[in-house]
Amino acid sequence: MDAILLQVLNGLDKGSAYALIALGLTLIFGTLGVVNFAHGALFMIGAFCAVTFQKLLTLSYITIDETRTDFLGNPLEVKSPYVEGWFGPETGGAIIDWAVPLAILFSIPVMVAFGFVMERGLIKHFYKRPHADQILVTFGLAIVLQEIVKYFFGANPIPTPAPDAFRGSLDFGVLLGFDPNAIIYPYWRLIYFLFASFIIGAVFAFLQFTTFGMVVRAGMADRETVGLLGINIDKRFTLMFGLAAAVAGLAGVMYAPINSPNYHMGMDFLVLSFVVVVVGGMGSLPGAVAAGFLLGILESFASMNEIKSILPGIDQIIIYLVAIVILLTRPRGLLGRKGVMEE
Amino acid sequence: MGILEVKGVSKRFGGLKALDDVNITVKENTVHAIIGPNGAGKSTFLNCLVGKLIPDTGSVMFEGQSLLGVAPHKINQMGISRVFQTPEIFADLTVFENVLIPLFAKRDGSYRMHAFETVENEADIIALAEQMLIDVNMIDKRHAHSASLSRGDKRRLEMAMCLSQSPKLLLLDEPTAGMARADTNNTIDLLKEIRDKRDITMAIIEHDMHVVFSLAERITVMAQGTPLVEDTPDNIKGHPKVQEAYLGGH
Amino acid sequence: MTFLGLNERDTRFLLIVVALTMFTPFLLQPFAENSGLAQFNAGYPDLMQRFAIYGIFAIGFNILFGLTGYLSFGHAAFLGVGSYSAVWMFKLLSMNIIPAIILAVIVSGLFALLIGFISLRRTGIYFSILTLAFAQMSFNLAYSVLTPITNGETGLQLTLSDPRILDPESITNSLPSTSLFGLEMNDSAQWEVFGRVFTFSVGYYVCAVIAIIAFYISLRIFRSPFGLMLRAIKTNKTRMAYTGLNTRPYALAAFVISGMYAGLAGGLLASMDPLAGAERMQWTASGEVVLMTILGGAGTLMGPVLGAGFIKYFENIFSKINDNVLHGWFAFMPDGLEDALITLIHPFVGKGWHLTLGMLFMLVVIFLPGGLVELGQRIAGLFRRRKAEDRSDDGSKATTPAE
Amino acid sequence: MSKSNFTRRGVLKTSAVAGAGLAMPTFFTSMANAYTNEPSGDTVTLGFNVPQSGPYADEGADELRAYQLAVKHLNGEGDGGMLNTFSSKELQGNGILGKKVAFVTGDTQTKSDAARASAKSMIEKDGAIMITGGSSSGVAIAVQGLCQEAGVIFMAGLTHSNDTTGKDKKANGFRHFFNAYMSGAALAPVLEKMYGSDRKAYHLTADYTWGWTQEESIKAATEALGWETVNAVKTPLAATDFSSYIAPVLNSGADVLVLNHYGGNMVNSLTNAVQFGLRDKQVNGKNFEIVVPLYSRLMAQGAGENVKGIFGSTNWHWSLTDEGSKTFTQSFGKEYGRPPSQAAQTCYVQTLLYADAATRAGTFNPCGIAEALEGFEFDGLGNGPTLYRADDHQCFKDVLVVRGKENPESEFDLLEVVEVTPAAQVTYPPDHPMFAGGALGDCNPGA
Repeated sequence: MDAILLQVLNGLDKGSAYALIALGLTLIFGTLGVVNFAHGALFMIGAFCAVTFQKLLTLSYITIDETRTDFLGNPLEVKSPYVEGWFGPETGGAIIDWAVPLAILFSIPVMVAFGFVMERGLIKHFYKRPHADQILVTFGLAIVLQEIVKYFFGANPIPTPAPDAFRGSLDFGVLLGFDPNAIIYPYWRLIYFLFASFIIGAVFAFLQFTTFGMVVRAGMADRETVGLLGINIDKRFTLMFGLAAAVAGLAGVMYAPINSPNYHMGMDFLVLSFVVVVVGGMGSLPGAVAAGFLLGILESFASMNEIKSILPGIDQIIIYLVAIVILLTRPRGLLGRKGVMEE
Repeated sequence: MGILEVKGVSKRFGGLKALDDVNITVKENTVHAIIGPNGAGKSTFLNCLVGKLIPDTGSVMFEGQSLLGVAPHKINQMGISRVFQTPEIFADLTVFENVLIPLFAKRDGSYRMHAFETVENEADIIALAEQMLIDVNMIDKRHAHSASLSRGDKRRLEMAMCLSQSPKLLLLDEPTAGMARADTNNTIDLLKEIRDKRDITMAIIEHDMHVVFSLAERITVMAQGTPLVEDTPDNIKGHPKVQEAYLGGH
Repeated sequence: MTFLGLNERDTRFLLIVVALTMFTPFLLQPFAENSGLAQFNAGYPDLMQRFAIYGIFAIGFNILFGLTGYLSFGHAAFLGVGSYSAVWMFKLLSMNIIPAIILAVIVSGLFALLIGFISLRRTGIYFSILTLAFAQMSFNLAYSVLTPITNGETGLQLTLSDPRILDPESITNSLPSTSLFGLEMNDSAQWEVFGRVFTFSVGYYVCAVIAIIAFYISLRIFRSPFGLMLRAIKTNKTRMAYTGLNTRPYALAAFVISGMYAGLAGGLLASMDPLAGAERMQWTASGEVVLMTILGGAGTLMGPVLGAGFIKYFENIFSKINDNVLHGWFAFMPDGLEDALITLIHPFVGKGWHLTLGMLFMLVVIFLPGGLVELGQRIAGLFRRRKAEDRSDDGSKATTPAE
Repeated sequence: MSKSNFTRRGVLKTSAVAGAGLAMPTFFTSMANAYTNEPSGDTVTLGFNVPQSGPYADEGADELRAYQLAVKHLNGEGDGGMLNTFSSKELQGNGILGKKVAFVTGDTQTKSDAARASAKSMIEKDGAIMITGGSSSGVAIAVQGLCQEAGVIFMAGLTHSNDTTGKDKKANGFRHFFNAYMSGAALAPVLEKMYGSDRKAYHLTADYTWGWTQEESIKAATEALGWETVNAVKTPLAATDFSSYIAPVLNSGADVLVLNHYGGNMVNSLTNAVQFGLRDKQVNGKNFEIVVPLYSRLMAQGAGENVKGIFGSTNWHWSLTDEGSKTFTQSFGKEYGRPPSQAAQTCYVQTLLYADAATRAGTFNPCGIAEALEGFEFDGLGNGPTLYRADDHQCFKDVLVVRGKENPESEFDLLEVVEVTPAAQVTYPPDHPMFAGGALGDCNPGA
């Protein structure tokens, strides 16, 4: 029982990452109809916003410590961050410690601007091109972005720890009356889950209750008619792209402490996020979110020893297996709209 | 005994009664039009004919065989061709290729897939396709990319594609919808020619009275999901129920 | 002039392809050995073989994607299955490549039949994801739990203890090489002339002949009524159904044919270099053939081959240009300029070859919507226009698509 | 029939014998060389095949730095590096056998297919006579197989799987790097000393051949101490988030977690494990501990703070104080401004060993070189006295047990050497069951 509960928790957490990435992707892919292979790269750039911000905060000046030597036998160069110099070691240290949460504020404008530029400069010209062309151009873009990041940050993962306050884990089991250590859960992952839920809720509310959301939803259904009403749908689609980029970026920023960001993390998530969106059903936001959580939880279950001992290797394929079963039993995924990307 | 017999067909969508006990018989070698105002249930009715929707009750028989739930390609193989509201043609291909496809598909009538064997009577098929284009007066456009055709030409092409398979029944769904007057008249002329020259049954779902009265031999007027009257065009013209349905319905 | 059931234009086209393929060892070796540009020569056996093999792969993929419009994102699985079958034949039966290639084609065909039968129940993106899912499952399993069959991470290789029942004399203390009735695949001859060394490899010519046959079959399919039906599926499935045709057997046939092409490519890869690695089945490999086809021009005959060559060229040639090579090129310049130029070029070559490739993807799709084939057409068009200007009597308008 | 497997460019041979099977016109020249890519000019070309894209690109870049440095030293440029400390004094800084050393580079992409393609192009196009490099066992074994078929020497880079010199060993392939068995043999005594002999271990293992051999080795070594293995769970290679594998560990009764992961897998699994607070927990009345049997500095860098106090083993570390290591670190550090990684050291040493063997053999013929390397004993290259064993082409030398440093002084100062396990303690008989099943075969000169 506790083992199952534990994996549900794990699944919710994995699922919130999947759902968040898929949410951004489905805004672009399921609704604007652009097959965006650069979405994983947006996620990666989000994570590197956290890295960059951390680097900015730890920009250091160098003092020479004559008493110690470096690997070449020269006097050791000691780096101390400017931030600590300005605010004193205590406050400065705390600011650096909180780099990742602070990076959220930094990343939103960066990602939205990035989304705007990407849509205006590139994607706009591809709305009416065949999907094949969209794949090629966005894949090319993804490679370029990835290589740029590699050029500046290297291929090695870069640690971006969560603030000290959120290290360690919460013993859920004790709260629920199980043995200590039966169900533990890291604080940062709880925060990730809550954060993801909040973002998902905010995006839904935004699209549901604002005029902007109404127009965009109408535009998704019938672009021409909305255009005839004298509403500038293009501008709103640009905003929408910015929104999607911001969602992907936020997913990335918050993910940075869970796994150290590296330049190809986007590609690792790319295929998975497409599977999630399609299993959720094309053009359905709730579908994408539901599929994200469903696949996350099933993946966690599949990694349980009890299940692996019966079906070896099931955790390797569970996501794809579930995708196949769902797509065969429900032609348009969980909640897909008819006629979207079926040609 | 008609070629197409629809008996007691009803269809509900949630609380809405789309079709209510529809009985229509289309006789062989006639042009039978089904008219009615918007929302009369014409489209639902058509979808029931082609297997796209399965009615809650009732039966649809073509030459004694049920059409309910039968896949479109099977319905076509039984001898029913369909002309769509917006012409459904192979837009990426040339006009000539468009006509070749149905002919290749049918060949000796078996509709078998041929992946590797050569088509035996290929020359015959090509000749037939050319004749078909001559019949619809499009032979000079045979190499044109069919996406570039005018709406009227697309309709002609679609008609040629349907007729090339010599169907027993031709279903037409608002064949002149969205057309300019000249194209509409052209299309009416073409349909008249087909009616007069070929042994063919046509069922036309239509909104435009002008088209219906110049073509049809029998007319069924539908309103609110049920047939009001069925009669010859002359009798329909002055029928009070029809007036009421068309004028009062809006 | 007609030939093998092709009309005049196609015959000419086929002959051009045959000529290009046969003279590849010359065409890819344009630079003299001692010139700095020799780095760009691609006329060595392994890369020429790869051009031919990935050309076959892309031609086959194009039969599915270019004609029917079904975008499979899992075609690498068939390539991988073909490779594994071929290597197993080398291990168990004989080093002759014929049985290996035959088994590769059959097994991948059956595999494609199974996956196609299930995946073709859906269209559009749903189809793509189904094929992707099957391929990823194959890859993940091949890398881990199927290791007894696939040798996992390392890849399936020949060992000294393999039985090879048909050629017992090959059991010695060193590994035999693959052959075609005694003609060894890694045999080659060289011809040195004008400072250039041209290499004629047995393996390449075997691949080339098979590639030409594969190309010819694809040409026939494109021109046949069957090919017409496939194109009809792509443009309008509704009309197709109301023409009395069930689209699924057609799509399935195309799927299986292209799966067999992939298996053939996989079998050939293993025949040229008897190793089958699981990475051949990963989604990136499936994505690569998609990119090759789109980059070259989907739906055209020659495009996918061009795309395949383009990507493989960058992977194998650009990745090898290191700073040392750059210094060699620009040594004649003044030091400051040399260093500046190298700093500028450095990110795009060597370990940065991905960056160049990514940028070229974008440039091609932005400026050449029809892919590389369109570039060829434009160049050809330019020449024709010149010619037409030179000879005013040449009134024929060139509308021949450079398929 | 004269055969030319893997030909090379730039060879001017007129004494051609046309292959009977090919019936070639006489103007075609065929190889009449004694071995593949016999150097004919005044240079000899080495092929450096390292990952330049993909997750190990940084490690590959460091390998490449080491190779370039080695080439410099061999050609008599720079400070000569470990040529000065090497026990064999054959190398004079005038290239190899009087030929200047040139090199070509390629990208393995850490895929066996791509690595083989890249190596083939070096052999066929550039006339490389030796291939070296790589950052994973899959690639090493694949390329080693290719070099065997092609008739060139393969000097493995970073490869830790037992199979490289076990069931997949080849006569033309040589490994300087240590292996999983040695990690186990070196770690076990230290683990016993630190954590006692009454421990319950839980393994998480990357689900591919290297992971399996390491799990097997560590299990065997720790069980011999009296440790109990509670569970060993395989994790998918593609996994990025290990939470669902780590969460059940605490409740399993285990008090040690062994992470048989490398590269990105290791960075993520260790980060996840620390996130779950495993190291703050008490199980069975003992502190919960984590062990990472194969360490590299780059991985430690990726995992950041999380490596502090965690034990593992490594092939070499720049903080070693023997003459060879000091000289190499100085030489590398002056050139590139950073200390070398263990992969860099292995690659540098492999290049020197190859050059030295060729010099001693007096030929570039792979069979001559192989003979010179087999059973070769040397010192002064950073790992103490070392033996290149003839039976399996594995180097036997000291293995380092390291621990993540608590207070690093710089970004490179992440590991501290806890113990240098002498070679004798990690030596195993050539027919050890973990290495059984393969045969070296005959050396192949290719012609």
